[in-house]
Amino acid sequence: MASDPSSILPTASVAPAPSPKAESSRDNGRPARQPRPPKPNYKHIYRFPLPLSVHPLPPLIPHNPLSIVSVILSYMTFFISSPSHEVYSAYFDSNTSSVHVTDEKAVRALWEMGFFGKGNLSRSEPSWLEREKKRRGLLGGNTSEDLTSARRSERRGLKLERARTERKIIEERLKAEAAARANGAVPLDSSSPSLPPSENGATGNTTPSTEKFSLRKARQGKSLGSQHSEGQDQGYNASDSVSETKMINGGKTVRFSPVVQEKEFVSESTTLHLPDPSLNENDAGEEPSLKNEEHLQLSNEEAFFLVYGLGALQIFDDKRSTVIPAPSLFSLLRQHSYFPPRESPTALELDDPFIISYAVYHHFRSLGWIVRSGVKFGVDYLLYNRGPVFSHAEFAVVVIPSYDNPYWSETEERRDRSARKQARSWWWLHCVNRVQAQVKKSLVVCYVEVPPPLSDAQANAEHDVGALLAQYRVREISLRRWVPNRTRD
Amino acid sequence: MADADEAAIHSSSTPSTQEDTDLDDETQDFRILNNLTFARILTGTSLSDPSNASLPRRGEKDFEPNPTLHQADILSASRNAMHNALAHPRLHFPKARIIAVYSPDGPTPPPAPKNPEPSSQETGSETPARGPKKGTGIVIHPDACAYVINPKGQHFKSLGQADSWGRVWLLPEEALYLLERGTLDIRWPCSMTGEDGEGPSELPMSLQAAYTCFIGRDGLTVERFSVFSGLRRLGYVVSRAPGWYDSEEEVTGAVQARQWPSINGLFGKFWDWFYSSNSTATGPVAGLGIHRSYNDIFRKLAIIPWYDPVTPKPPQRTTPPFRVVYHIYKPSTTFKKTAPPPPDFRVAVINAQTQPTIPTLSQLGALLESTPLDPPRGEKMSRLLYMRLRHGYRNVVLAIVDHGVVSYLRMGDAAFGKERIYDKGGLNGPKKGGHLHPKGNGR
Amino acid sequence: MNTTPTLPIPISYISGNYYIFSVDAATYLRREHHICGVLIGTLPLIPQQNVFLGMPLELMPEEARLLVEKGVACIVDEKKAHNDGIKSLLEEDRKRYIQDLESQGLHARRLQLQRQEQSREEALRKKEEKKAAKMKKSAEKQQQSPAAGDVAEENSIVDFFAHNQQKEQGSGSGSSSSRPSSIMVDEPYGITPTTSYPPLSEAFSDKLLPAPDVRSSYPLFAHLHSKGYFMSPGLRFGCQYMAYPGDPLRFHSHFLVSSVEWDEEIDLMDIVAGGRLGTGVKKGFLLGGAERKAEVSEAEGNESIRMFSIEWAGM
Amino acid sequence: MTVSNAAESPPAPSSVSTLISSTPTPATPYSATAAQVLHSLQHQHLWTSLETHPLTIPNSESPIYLISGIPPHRVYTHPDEQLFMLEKGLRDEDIPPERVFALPLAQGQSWSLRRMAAVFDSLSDEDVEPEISEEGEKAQKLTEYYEGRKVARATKEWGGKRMLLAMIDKGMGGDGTVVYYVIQEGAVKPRQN
Repeated sequence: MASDPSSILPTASVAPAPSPKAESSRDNGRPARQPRPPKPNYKHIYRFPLPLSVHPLPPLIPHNPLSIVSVILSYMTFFISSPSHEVYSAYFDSNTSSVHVTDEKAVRALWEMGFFGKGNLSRSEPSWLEREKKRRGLLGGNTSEDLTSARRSERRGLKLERARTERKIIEERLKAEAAARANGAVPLDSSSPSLPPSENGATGNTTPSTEKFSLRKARQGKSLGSQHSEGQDQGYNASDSVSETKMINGGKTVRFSPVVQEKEFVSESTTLHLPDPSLNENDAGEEPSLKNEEHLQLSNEEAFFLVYGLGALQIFDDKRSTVIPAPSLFSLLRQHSYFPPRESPTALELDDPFIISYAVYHHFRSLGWIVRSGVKFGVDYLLYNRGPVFSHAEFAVVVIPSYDNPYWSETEERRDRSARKQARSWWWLHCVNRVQAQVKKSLVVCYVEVPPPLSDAQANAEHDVGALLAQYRVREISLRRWVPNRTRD
Repeated sequence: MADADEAAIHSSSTPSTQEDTDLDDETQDFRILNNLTFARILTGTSLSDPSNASLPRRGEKDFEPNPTLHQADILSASRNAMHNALAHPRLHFPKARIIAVYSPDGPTPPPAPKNPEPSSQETGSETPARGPKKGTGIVIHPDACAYVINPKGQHFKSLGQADSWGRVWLLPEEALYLLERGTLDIRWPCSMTGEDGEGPSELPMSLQAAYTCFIGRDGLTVERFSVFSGLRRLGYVVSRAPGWYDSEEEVTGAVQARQWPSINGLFGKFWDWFYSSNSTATGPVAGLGIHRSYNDIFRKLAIIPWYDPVTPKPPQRTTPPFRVVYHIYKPSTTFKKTAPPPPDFRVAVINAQTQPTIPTLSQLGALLESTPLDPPRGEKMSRLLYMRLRHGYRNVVLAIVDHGVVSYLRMGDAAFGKERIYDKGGLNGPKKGGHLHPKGNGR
Repeated sequence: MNTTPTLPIPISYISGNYYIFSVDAATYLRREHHICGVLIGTLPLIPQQNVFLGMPLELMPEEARLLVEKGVACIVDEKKAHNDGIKSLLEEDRKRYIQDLESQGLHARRLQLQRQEQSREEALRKKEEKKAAKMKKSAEKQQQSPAAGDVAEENSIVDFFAHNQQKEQGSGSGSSSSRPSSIMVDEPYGITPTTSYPPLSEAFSDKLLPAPDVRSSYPLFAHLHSKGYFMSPGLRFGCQYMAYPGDPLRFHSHFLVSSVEWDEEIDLMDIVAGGRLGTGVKKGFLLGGAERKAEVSEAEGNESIRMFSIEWAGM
Repeated sequence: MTVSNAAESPPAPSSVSTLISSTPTPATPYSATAAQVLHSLQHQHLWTSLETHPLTIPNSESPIYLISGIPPHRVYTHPDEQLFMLEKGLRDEDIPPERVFALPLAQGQSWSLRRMAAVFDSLSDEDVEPEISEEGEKAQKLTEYYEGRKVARATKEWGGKRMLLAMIDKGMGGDGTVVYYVIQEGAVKPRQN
């Protein structure tokens, strides 16, 4: 896609090969090369590295008195009418412990200026609405899904053909061998062919378990089974199964509307009604209104960075009524870095996953990296130089807390705790390193030193986020497989 | 787009990076050896480079067993080839036979036939103490446990230590390695077999006996031996590093000229001070004022402390097994036993069974700090950001051994904090370092 | 090669690890018990590479334990066996053994001389052919003629071993009769034997050790092995074991195996990374372990194994 | 310096938030996780007939959920099943998509082998008798296929019980990405394409 990232030295003068808008293919994970769509000018669209505006001073040229005047003038203008500073809005959804941006302008701005967030229904840039329009034939041309699926089935066809050929060869060989045996031509090989292991390794042991809760399990299994078949018909009555599951569990039941293609809403009052997008296409005009199911989801680190680091975002609370101040947001996100979230803000710890991960996120952002989630490759972060539309991520980061400070090994209990928290197995490390090698990324282990508990004075200043973060320290270890065969000269 | 990464997974059915494919990763078909001619083997033309054309690439294996005789035959042939290769005896040419003697009590002077009672302080029969041994006339490593009577050939250029009687003393790993490769004929000493006389008996030591006697001796674990022999086989010179003994206080090989904090470090501290204002307490860290450039913003954002491998600090104590135990020299490096050059690689050996978890930062940090500063240097490095980061400022190789399978990982102290990529050619604003930007700033 | 060694096979315990030194035993365990171990030694044939390795064979404690439980092998304290054995070796046994080695060395020497003779002739013949070919088409000569080292193509090492083994089975005369009289036999080759038995006696009764301690992953290991899988250490590949549907000499592995205990906390990211790694190399990621049932006391052999195969869904 | 807010009024709730808050009972982290995955399956992956099934798992105070639905195309075909289909001249597209179960989990959620086994134990083992709506030759092929499948299901030749594991990326930079893995009981040989 882009030129080899390992050899690019990013410079403003070198225009990177823009990657095709691969987002269009999210459905089956294959970048679709559409028949030459006009290339967006990525360099222009993504020209701002952060969602902040800058106002450079005009160049001061010593031997040109006029330049001094222009510098002074530029100061003056700021005093007279200061440039506006955009602050975008988002809110914190406590049910999912995540920050959502729904305002279209904010979505675009945060994505385009620094690649913040991700469309919750897209692989990266939010594009659900456009895709959905295409899918419904509201926009002209073949959808990329059509193209990809055609190509996909062609490719599969080839692979299947190969599988069939292999199978044929084996069968013919067996026949020939049998014939030869019948003729006594080929003496039987003395070594016995090893038998293929049985496929269902665990079958012997997976007979219905006799655990204590198995009775309930069995009934539930049945209930699932029955829903199973009911679900096949369009008009099944969901309320039946609701009451059934309720009965089984006795506790609270949450039920989401079964969304069938044809707006099959259950009339039960407690069932929520999802707006059916297809009905919202009120008129066949050029711009049919289609409800956007997608929002931009910010990772909690991104959200806090935008609020606390840049001041470019304000985050409303769950009720969407008040803006959460940065220190409270910090505590809130720390509580929510556990699953399920910790109820009380007093239960905060110095190694809350959020502090650790935020320190790393802020660190790399402050150096100019675009930092995004690495979940697809089994790591915590991916580091992009300039951004995902320009090149692959070169570095994949795993974050490990470190309890170097003597405090953490003072008592047996603390020693055990720190040992547990920082323990990672060799096989895990090799596993993630191998995954990165498969996708040509370099693995970086980022250790974060956890400070000892704060002194009283410091604790009083708990809301000083900066003072707290300054207690942590990051250290990156780049890691790669060493192959002695290749370093001999 | 992020999808570019996604696509990489789909296409990863083709071998991706070179680094990811290694012939010795998988069991190879020993039938390949059948194609090597006998003459070639006996003439000693060896497969010094396993990646050369004489060994076919892998990929001829089947996905699963099927009931054909064809498959069974191939497997059977492979097993036979394997058996044959394993059963090949270790032969010693009568005229080029190199004989050594096992010396279970460590270095000893030669028997003096004229004087049947060697003075007791010279025999070295007292409990071997660390440090140079007197009495042998020369400083022989106290762990040496076999001596070669007639040392000749290439190997002794980088192995063993000669004493003043012309014998070459071998450390257990050296002795075992030479025996295993069929180079050395080690004998049980007469003192053990009960034969008359001194020195070598007629009885050769078997491979099994050599493992029994040498593995577990003076810190030589089988994991360490596997690393030693694996690298020797590829032509590396491997020598013990000061961290060999668990008990010993490590002599840091990293004594170096005092390093001044880098300009960047000072500069960074200055900025830290300059910007450590109330703005970091509640944010925004970037400040509320007018931003003159993105670089200004990024500089203000730098509030997370990071480890700078260049600033000097007191050496920490390394903890076994996270200790350099071998110095490694490439085949191309000129190596002199008496004056070894600085090693090309430093290796710590870890048994994944007894140390199942990766090092903590303090373990790894101490290990890295026991190595000398090795910052990215050279034209290519200065040009290529990613290469610099991958190289790092200090580095060490960990050899993790899982039941005989060695896996090497190179760890580098990357110091991302030293590379401000916002300053190196983003899309925005005025920049320094104009050589990177032929067109200058675009205003 | 299809011989069955005397059972139980001694497994050498040396400084915390388990080894097989007898080639016959290694071949037998692989063929009959699907135990592969890991070859860790240098192959004297081709000592300068790591692709093909030689004896000894290091066994995982799991493998050693499995073999002991099956009654196929026993664990021998090799240090003790050697210490005692060498010191108590009788002079006549020693002498007989040395004589034996000498005659083997002599035989090897003869064989080798014979070989050299053959290849000399071969080389001469080839040379003639080459000359002829050269005259015909000088343009192609560089590519056509193989290096002189490749001459005795058919004299593969397998031949050599075959001869060698015949002799080792005791009849030195059979092969010597075919020996061309022109070859002068001088000194015998020296031999470094692979095992110490003989000359040491295989009476191990007072040197036996209990079955090895194994990791908590043993039940899963044993279960997969019992289902016909060949298992090998997997750390280098990012897992605990690799599971092969047949002999790894012939088959690619099917699974990257990771064992967890019944109530051990599983980090879901491990599943993500393992599944991704496996799919990238067309293997499954297999997570499993022994089920712990409260009611049933942990009766030996009655443990049930639960395991799950994981692949990336591609969506 | 003036600060101008792009949206003076609070932002509108997202579709996912609306979905979660409109359930009759207060949402739990587990139900919210399920809702998130359900929403992704419906709108990103275009599954239909989605349902959720509460499930009690060992050592857990609140129930978790399974989701089931019908994907637009087949999610998984066992290698041997594929060969069987090939012999019958059937392709993935020829077989009507069937209900698939998905297990929604959140990164950081406590998980164990015991829980995994419990979830699998709750799944029904029975084969669903499918109705064949096609006619003629294709109906014949499908009948053969379903028969073959019935046999294979009994012997577990084409794998055991299976479901999708859907993990939401949370914590450590988690941006809500849902990653999907096919998870099957037993040692099921990997797909080769």
